[in-house]
Amino acid sequence: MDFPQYATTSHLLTWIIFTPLIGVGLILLSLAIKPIFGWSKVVTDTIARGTGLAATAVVFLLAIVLGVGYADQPGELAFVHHFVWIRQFHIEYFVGVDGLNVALILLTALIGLVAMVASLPWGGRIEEGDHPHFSKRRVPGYMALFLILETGILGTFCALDFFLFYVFWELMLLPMYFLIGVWGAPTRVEGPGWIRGGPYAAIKFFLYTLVGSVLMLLAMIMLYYASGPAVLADGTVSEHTFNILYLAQMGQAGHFASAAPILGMAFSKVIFVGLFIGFAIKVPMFPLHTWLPDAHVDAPTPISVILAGLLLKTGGYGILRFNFQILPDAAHWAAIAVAILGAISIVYAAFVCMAQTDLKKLIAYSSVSHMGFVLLGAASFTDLGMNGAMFVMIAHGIISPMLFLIAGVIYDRAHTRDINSFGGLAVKLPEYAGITGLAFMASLGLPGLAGFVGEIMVFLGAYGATQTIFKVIVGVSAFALVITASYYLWAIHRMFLGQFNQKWSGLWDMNWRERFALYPLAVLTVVLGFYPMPVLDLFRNTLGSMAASIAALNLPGL
Amino acid sequence: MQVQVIGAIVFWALAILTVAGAALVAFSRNIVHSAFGLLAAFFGVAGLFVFLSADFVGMVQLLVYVGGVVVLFLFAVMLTGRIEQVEISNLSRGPLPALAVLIGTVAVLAVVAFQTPWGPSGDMAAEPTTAAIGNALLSQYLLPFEIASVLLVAALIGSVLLASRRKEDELEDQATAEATDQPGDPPAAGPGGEP
Amino acid sequence: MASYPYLFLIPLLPLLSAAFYGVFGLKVHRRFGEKAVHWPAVLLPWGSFLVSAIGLVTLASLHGEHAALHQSVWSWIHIGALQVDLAFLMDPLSAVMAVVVSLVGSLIHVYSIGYMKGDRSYWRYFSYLNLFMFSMLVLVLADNFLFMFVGWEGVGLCSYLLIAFWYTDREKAAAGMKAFVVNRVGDYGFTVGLLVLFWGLLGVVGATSLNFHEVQQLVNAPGMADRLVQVGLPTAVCLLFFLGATGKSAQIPLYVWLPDAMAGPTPVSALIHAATMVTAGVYMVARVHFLFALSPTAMTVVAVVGALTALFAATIGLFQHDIKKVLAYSTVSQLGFMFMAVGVGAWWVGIFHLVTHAFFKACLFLGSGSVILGCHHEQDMRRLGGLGKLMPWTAASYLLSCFAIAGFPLFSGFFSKDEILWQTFDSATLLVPGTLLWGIGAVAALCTSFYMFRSYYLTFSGTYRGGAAQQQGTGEEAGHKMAAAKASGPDASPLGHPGQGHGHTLPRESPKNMTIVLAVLAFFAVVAGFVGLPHLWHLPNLFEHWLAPVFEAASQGLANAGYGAGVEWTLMAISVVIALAGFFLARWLYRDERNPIPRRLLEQGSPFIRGLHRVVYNKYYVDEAYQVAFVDRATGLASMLAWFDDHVVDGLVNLAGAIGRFFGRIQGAIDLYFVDGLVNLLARTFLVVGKQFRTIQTGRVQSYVYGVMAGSGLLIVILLLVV
Amino acid sequence: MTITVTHYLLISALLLGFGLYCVLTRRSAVAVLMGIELILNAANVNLVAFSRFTVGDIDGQLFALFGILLAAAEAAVALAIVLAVYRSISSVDVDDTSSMKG
Repeated sequence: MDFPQYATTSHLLTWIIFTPLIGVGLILLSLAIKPIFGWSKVVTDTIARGTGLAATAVVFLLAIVLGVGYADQPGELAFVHHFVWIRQFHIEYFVGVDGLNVALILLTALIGLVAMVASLPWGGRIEEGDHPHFSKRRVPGYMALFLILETGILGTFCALDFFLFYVFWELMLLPMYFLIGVWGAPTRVEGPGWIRGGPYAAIKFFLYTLVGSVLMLLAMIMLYYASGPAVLADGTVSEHTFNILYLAQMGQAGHFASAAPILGMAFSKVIFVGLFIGFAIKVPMFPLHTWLPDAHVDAPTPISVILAGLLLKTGGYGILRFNFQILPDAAHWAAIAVAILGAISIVYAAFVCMAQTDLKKLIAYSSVSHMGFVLLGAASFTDLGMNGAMFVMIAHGIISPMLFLIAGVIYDRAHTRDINSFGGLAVKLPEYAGITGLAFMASLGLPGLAGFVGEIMVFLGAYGATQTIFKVIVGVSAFALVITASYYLWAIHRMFLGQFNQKWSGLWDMNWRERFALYPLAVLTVVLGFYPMPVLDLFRNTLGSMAASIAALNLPGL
Repeated sequence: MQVQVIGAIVFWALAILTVAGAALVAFSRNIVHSAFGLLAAFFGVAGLFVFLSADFVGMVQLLVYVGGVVVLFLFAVMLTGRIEQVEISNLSRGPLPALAVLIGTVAVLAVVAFQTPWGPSGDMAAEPTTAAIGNALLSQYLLPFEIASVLLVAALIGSVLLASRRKEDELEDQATAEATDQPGDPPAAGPGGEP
Repeated sequence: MASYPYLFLIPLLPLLSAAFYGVFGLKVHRRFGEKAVHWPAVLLPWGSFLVSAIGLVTLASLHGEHAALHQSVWSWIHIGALQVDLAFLMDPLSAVMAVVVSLVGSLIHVYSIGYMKGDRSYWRYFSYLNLFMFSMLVLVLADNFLFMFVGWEGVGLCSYLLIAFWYTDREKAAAGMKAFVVNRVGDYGFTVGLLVLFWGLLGVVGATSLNFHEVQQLVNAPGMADRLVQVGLPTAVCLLFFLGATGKSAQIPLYVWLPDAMAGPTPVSALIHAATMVTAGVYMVARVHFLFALSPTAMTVVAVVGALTALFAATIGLFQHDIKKVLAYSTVSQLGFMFMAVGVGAWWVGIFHLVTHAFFKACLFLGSGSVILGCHHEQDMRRLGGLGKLMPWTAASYLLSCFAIAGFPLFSGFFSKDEILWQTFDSATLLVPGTLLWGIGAVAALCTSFYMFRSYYLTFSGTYRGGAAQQQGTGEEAGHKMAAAKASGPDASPLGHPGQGHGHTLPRESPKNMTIVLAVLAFFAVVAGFVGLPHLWHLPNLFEHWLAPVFEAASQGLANAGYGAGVEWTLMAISVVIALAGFFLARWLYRDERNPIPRRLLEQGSPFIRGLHRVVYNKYYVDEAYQVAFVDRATGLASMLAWFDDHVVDGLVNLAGAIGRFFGRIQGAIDLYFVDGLVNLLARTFLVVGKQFRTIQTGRVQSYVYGVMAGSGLLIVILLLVV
Repeated sequence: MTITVTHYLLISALLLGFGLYCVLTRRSAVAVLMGIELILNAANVNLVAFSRFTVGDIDGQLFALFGILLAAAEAAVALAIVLAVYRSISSVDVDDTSSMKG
């Protein structure tokens, strides 16, 4: 097999990935020298916040440089940084940008900055008692974990070596666990035994995703040993390879389709299922989604933002990058199942949304619903469908952070998210009501806003899939349009409309911190709704050729 | 012949000196006598070393044991008891079992020494070994040598520390955990925030 | 297709205003007062009208079949087969629509200045209204389905926002929600139709597009139509699109939202729920007429649904007491007429009726709004009356519009409605006889004429019953209602203008800006019909001629029954008779309170009549049926699934966790009692043994040496014995 | 009469025996240490003797040197401990140092 050499062309990505870690170092340094200078908590908190903000801002700027630089060469592999890391196992440090990840990297930089802004100290009243506002508790630790999390996410998207990918993948887990567990909701004192007395949601998140990781690890190792010889960054020949691009090359040449079966089952199918479950948990896909509502309900606002805006995307990205690129034959085999599961996610979660009274839970389930579009579109193997899936990820990556910020705004003020307990809030909080309306409309796929572009592309793409059953699947899942509109409008109805509930006369409208976090996203939502081509241009060549090459394999379906 | 006879005489003399010194150590009721017996035994052993053409080891034996260790013992004896108190080294347990052990051990070892065919006598030349030992210590045995020196330093420090009189009341460790942070900054007033 | 670089201005101008007031409106309103809000907000739509009108004139100067103005702003979505631009198209059809929408819209903006005066959310109102103008103009000017969908949903959104404008009233807010959700059901059909069309074309024709003209070209390519019909594509697509149209245009089965939509401010009802938005379905059907033309099934469905809706809504309208409800059902009914027209292939007639309807129905609604404003938000016709003398302008314009809608000769409605009935009668394309539909339409027309004049007479003739009702015992309820309306605060209603006293003074005429608008609309309601004179009269039919480039090709494929001029004259005469009959019946019954028949009929009538009245008055209980059949089902399903999610799906997860914990416990127990137990046993053994041996363990080194020596001796003995 | 390795071994055995006896019978820690020194000397004699008679190189001597060295260190530390113990309990009797007895 002929292997193209991917030589190092730029260190920009490495800087992007590890800039947050530099921030972590600075924060730890400030803590270390705190006793020397006799700094108070205020000083270290300020340093930590400043460092966090600066690091995310630098990442954002670098990402803009990346995006601008990449816009000239869409579809190509660029900004490669490549060298051998652990020679014994043929593990390399290999990061690069291609059509699949560029948009997600930009999204990560943006949402990271937004979430950081949302982590700045909240201007409102400090809550008395033992559970002060998360933005004022153990700030250096929070910021350090936040930045580690950002590094993990960026690395996950950038990595082109499977092992490196896995390292970053796991790097995301632990900070998330602590951020949810420590800075999230206080420990529950009521409910079933397994909920009480511990960070139930954080543990659930951690264990659940760890199960997926374990499956992924196994699949990765099996894939590694099934891979053929390849070359390393320095040109030496390796017996096996972790290089994702080589793996994809082998997979598309049918290497894994013909590998020795495992326990009597076709090799590529077993690997596909292992990887898919690992990623589907992150997506999350019905029926593996129940960690998400709990995690969101417990997580502090910026962490919800990152969780919904970025972490879920790693799942979708993984499916595109690994399942579909490396194992096209198994992807063909599983396409209908994936699409059906996606459609179930869409409709089922939408119905569940209707019955929610907790605003955050509602939004969390709506995330499940919208991420179903990603699965549906990706599984169609059409140009439109796959591009649509990617665009849904981007759009959802912008809209769902808005939604969670919105939930945070009201929770910070009212200390409740019970939709039914509000009423007529639009009287008192007109600006908040307006931005909520915009976000809800964007999320329910109002044409002219970002959500619609992705959804219609997914529908168009999925409907055109070669398998006839896709038409039924699309017909069913399109019904979510109605349900989605119902639950969002009903939520607006219960929260903002009607007679003003005098109980909330103490509330006040948004402050500048919240505006800084929300307005850029709102503007982006509108702009992408009408002018999505710049974003689509970033990845449409890659996904288009991917869809074409998978479709060209002309393999039998399920 | 002559030399051999003289050698034998010297050997036996040294052997008797050694064994007698050891016996004195073992059986004397006075610990000071024991110390002097020890001195004799060490001296005898040193002579035996010389006789075994290990002149350097013999000199070291002389310097370290006779010159150092025995003096140390004498100091210890003097510091820990009164010399007049000869009963200080009373037999604590009946000597008979110990004697039995003594005889048994010696008997077994003697049988072994006599019955084992030790092979031909070594033909090591009776020449000074100092140079060879020096070479060996700085080449083949360099590491043990260094470790030994470290050990000696450690022993030195340790014994000084143990033997020196300790201050009765050391100051309490003042390194306590740094004073905990001030709880929170003053509450910022939120826009329109009223209770 | 001629390029025309100013088309984008038509929707953009209102959008600018909408965006500006959406963001800064509150501050501008508070700081600079209402004038600063309404001047730009009103002028910009007029700008749209101006550009549209110029476009219309420019278009008129072009000739040929492809006379159309086009502007592509930028590429919207270009992926694979989907090549969609943000592009505007002004062909004769959309030019008519754009001009009518921007004209009526601008007029209603002017009207709103007076109507909304003093409202706390004045800025919000104009922002929404401008946004609506933007959406509606996008809808009519879009050159492809997807961009049209932006406007399509946009008007739905604005409709929602404006119906729920006085959102502190939960019922009004709920009405808005209902409108949006019901529309969304229609959009489901539209979306799926889009998918079917897009891929169907690709499959059958080999190329595809979502652009109207390109789709038309593909369909009209030689031989393609037959192949498309063979696979049933036109029928499927058209029926799905029609589902969308029923949602937007309030046809059976999705009409239920429109009567509730009257909760919004009356100008909104006039603009959105009468003149423009609700006609979007008709426009859409006309837009894709070339597909409908290929499917008699779909056309039949459209025509039949239209006819049934026309009749159904008209009968409900007969007994409504709320003046706006009457008008709402009348709108539904008139929309039914339009669908009849486009269903039988007389697309230009449908559009014609759309235009005339836009004028007279807007005028009617605005007249009712004038009444409502004058009578302190009283909408119940039983407590109106005698307003003709008090509000002459309003009454006159209302009456003229009633003549128009009832189809009095030479009024605009006469030309359009009569043409519809004739075309229906004459149609032979449908699967049902056109005469049957004509019959239904004629009955509906009779009802229309009757209830419109009923509403006129109840409102404007006789004596004013509003103030008097306060003293009567029977008016108790009304008094409470009004008091409640006032108590709900300034935001709940635009009460409390300066000059509009709270006292129970007699109603007075509305301010000038409103009456002028009424007059203008009434004028159009009277004369608009003359652009579309019947062929029978051998006068030029400007309207048909104007739209001919759009519809000509498709209408050639349709069959006519071929009734002669005599039949047409007869039908026209029947129409006139119907209109007059309704008029006189209503006049006889309701001109003043003297005629006791209606009350007697209700009070003493047989149970059948009262039952019938109750059923019709309650709109055949359709809302309740929908509530049970769909809403309750959906919410029930939702809570069921939520329970399922919480207890089964998540339960499984927790079960897995619990199983893990259970095994953990078991292992813990094993660890504690078995593994650790062994260790403890060992330890205990040692302890016991050690206790015994402790006596040996003297702590004296010497003893140990004895032990060592004894052991060595033992070893030696063993060695000796073994060796 | 030639002096063979057996002679030295006998001397060594006697030294060991007396050392053992000393260790076993004495109550004074200092005396016990003396016995230990005798035992170490016995070992050294053996080493040097074997080096001279059966192996024929100087390795044995080197080991003896290290032995001496260890013995010296041991003596120094042990006697320091004895002194410390004496200071705290005013006795060097091995039977008296029982405060750490379990």
